[in-house]
Amino acid sequence: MANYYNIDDILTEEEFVPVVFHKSANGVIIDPSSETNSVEQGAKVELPLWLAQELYLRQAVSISVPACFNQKTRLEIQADAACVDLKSRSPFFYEFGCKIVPLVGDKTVEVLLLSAFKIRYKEILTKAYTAAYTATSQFLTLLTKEETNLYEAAQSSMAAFKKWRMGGPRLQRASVLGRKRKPIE
Amino acid sequence: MASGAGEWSTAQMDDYETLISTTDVELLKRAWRNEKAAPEILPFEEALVKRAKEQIQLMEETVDEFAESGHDPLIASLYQMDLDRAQFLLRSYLRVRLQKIEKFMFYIWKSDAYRHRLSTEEEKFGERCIRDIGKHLEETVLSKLPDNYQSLLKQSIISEEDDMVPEPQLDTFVVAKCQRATRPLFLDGSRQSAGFDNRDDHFQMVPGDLCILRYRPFQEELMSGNISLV
Amino acid sequence: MAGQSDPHISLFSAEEVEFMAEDELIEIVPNMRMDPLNFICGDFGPFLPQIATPVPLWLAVALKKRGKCAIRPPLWMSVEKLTQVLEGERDSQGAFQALPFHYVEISRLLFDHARDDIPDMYMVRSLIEDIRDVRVHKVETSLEKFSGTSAVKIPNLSAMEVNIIRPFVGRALQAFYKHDNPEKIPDVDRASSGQTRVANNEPRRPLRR
Amino acid sequence: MHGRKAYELVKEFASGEKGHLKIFNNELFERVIEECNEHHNALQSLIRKMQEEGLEVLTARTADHYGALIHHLSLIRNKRCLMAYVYNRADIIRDLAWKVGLLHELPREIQEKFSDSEEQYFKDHSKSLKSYMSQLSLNVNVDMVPPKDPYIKVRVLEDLGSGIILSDKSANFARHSMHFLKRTDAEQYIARGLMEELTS
Repeated sequence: MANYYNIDDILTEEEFVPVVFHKSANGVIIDPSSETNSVEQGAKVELPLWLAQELYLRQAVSISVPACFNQKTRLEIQADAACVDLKSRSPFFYEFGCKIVPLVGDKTVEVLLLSAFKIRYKEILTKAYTAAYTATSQFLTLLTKEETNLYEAAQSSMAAFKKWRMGGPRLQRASVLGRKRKPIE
Repeated sequence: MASGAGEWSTAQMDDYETLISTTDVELLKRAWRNEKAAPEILPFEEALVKRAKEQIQLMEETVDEFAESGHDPLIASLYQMDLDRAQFLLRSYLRVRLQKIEKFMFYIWKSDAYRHRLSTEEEKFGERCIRDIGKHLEETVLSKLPDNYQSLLKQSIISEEDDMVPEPQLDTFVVAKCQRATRPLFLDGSRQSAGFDNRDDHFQMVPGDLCILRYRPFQEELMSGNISLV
Repeated sequence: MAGQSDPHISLFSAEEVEFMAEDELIEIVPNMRMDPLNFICGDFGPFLPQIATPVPLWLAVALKKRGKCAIRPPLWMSVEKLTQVLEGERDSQGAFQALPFHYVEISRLLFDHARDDIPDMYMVRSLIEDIRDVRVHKVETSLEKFSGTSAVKIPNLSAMEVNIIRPFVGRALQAFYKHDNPEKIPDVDRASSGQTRVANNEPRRPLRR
Repeated sequence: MHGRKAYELVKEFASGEKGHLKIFNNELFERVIEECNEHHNALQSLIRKMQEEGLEVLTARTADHYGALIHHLSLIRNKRCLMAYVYNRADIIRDLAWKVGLLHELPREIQEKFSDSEEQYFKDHSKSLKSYMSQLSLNVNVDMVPPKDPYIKVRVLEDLGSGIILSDKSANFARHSMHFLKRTDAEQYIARGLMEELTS
């Protein structure tokens, strides 16, 4: 697993997906509706992706499309992709989507991801370069983690360029030491 | 896009580049650029580094002599600047490599092909890195887990391969300049290449071309020196 | 998209791009006499009063700072030439006008250290800013044209422009690539074979090492 | 739900400022370790049950098997979170060597974020780096920014006294005093916030 230590990948796999058990399992408390410490065949449960996908690979469960890729989201994205609050759907909307597609065999999710990204990346770019922070802060709350990374990548490389163009000291205090500085009188 | 003046046409700039790339500093600069931009560790430029170190040492002696003999301070400081520039390149080149070793030590160690890309000193450094982090992870996590889950490289004893090893992302996009014409490349995927002005079913670069590329399919072109990263 | 290569390692700072530009040759007119300089990066000089000679930009700036020479601005650095470039840039959505690979860095170094050698400096400076803005905008907003591709030619884009767009464009192209080339369906066979087993205290299979 | 505590641990790391360490969360960490052992106990008792029933553990696909499988997967998940927590912190710790330098001990406010093992790891790794540099007789931990002039003007921000001897001079580095220093000499003092570069 090339991504074993990747924090975002780990967080993505904590997203919950609806599954139906094809087998029963003893000695586990993962079905809140069950009164015993087991899961019955046919039980409908929400499981984190890391567990659901492994059980799926062993044909113990089937997975259906999670709520964040439902019809309502699709309609909203079709209407005005740039204004949809994807972060509240999932902070890892795209990555989660990519992982879900092969498990649910639904190609339309893929199309959805691509069409959303095509429109939103432009908006991110414009906001990163032009808008003042106050005008942007509302927009930023709608962005997924990767979209925020994109926004920050665009903004910080432009900021670094502008700082270089202004000139000034080239050597600086390491930022890991925090911002506090002894006042110089 | 002809600009009319032609004095900086890409072809001429390329001629000029091959002309000045004969100095070791220029070669070192290219090695540094490639190493910095590539997602994986590249073969160590052993002969080049050796020559660069020798030239730096000679120049250090020259600069010291200038200082002792009370030579014209202007000339002494100019030589010092030349020396500083070469030293920066050398240090930065070696540093980027160490940082990659720190990041991908387990991956590099698994493959002989990768290990052969390291210098002797880098190999020793990598060995120590693995020992240090291994000890730290062992002490903090692994020794506290049940027996069958204590491996540093396998998630559990039933893993058939080393499934805990982070790998460099070879699908990263890099920016490359063409040094020598590349062979036409048929890239995977439905649409392979695009340009602002051309659309082709195969992709070929001619000297001076500047491109944004997915690293993986162009690995060989980089290794053979047909392209360099910027 | 997740798991990008480490940005600390694989990016160039603006200072590093400037460092590369400082090796570009430029003509100076010395006002003093000095023997040839035999540097690691090459041999330059001899230096004779009023005789123009090419040197790397860093050396030109060092001599200029010490009042030892005038710098000849390159031919492209004129109001007339840059106005043409800017117009061409605005007229064509599909291409970039030719300028030297390091025009942004060269012009900044000369603005900082050789302003008295550049005619119409303020005009030249603002033209260069405009050209850069137009070009950066042009690449970044047309990314979806390249959706799913592995290689895009960006003829005539300059080093600093590349550096500005790199973090964003690299990430965005990688995202497009990933969405256009989805992972294969996981192999169900893999799971139904040995993988299904549970780690337990059964005798271990000898581990391959 | 299984793995929730482990997720919280990773989440806590992710919520920190990039490149900065929070204090090592020992309590949560040990709680996840405990959970790993609980999963292992549950797993083993299910397997024992299967053995007692005379089932072939490797091939039987009973409800007990799937229960054991879920505990196994949960344990592996917890391990991944624990390892990622420590590994990604170690990344930051190594980075400190590059950013703050190997010149002195790390500042207190950083050291107190470390676990004991992390403190040792920083020392070990610094030694490995130093050993590489001494084999090469080249300090690669300076020259982080491309050079301009060989000498730069600095102001001392904290009283350093006269104990410091730089490559070509020694002086009294009293607070607020100004000096022309070799760039590579001044670099690590600036990175630590003990001096600042002055531009004309």
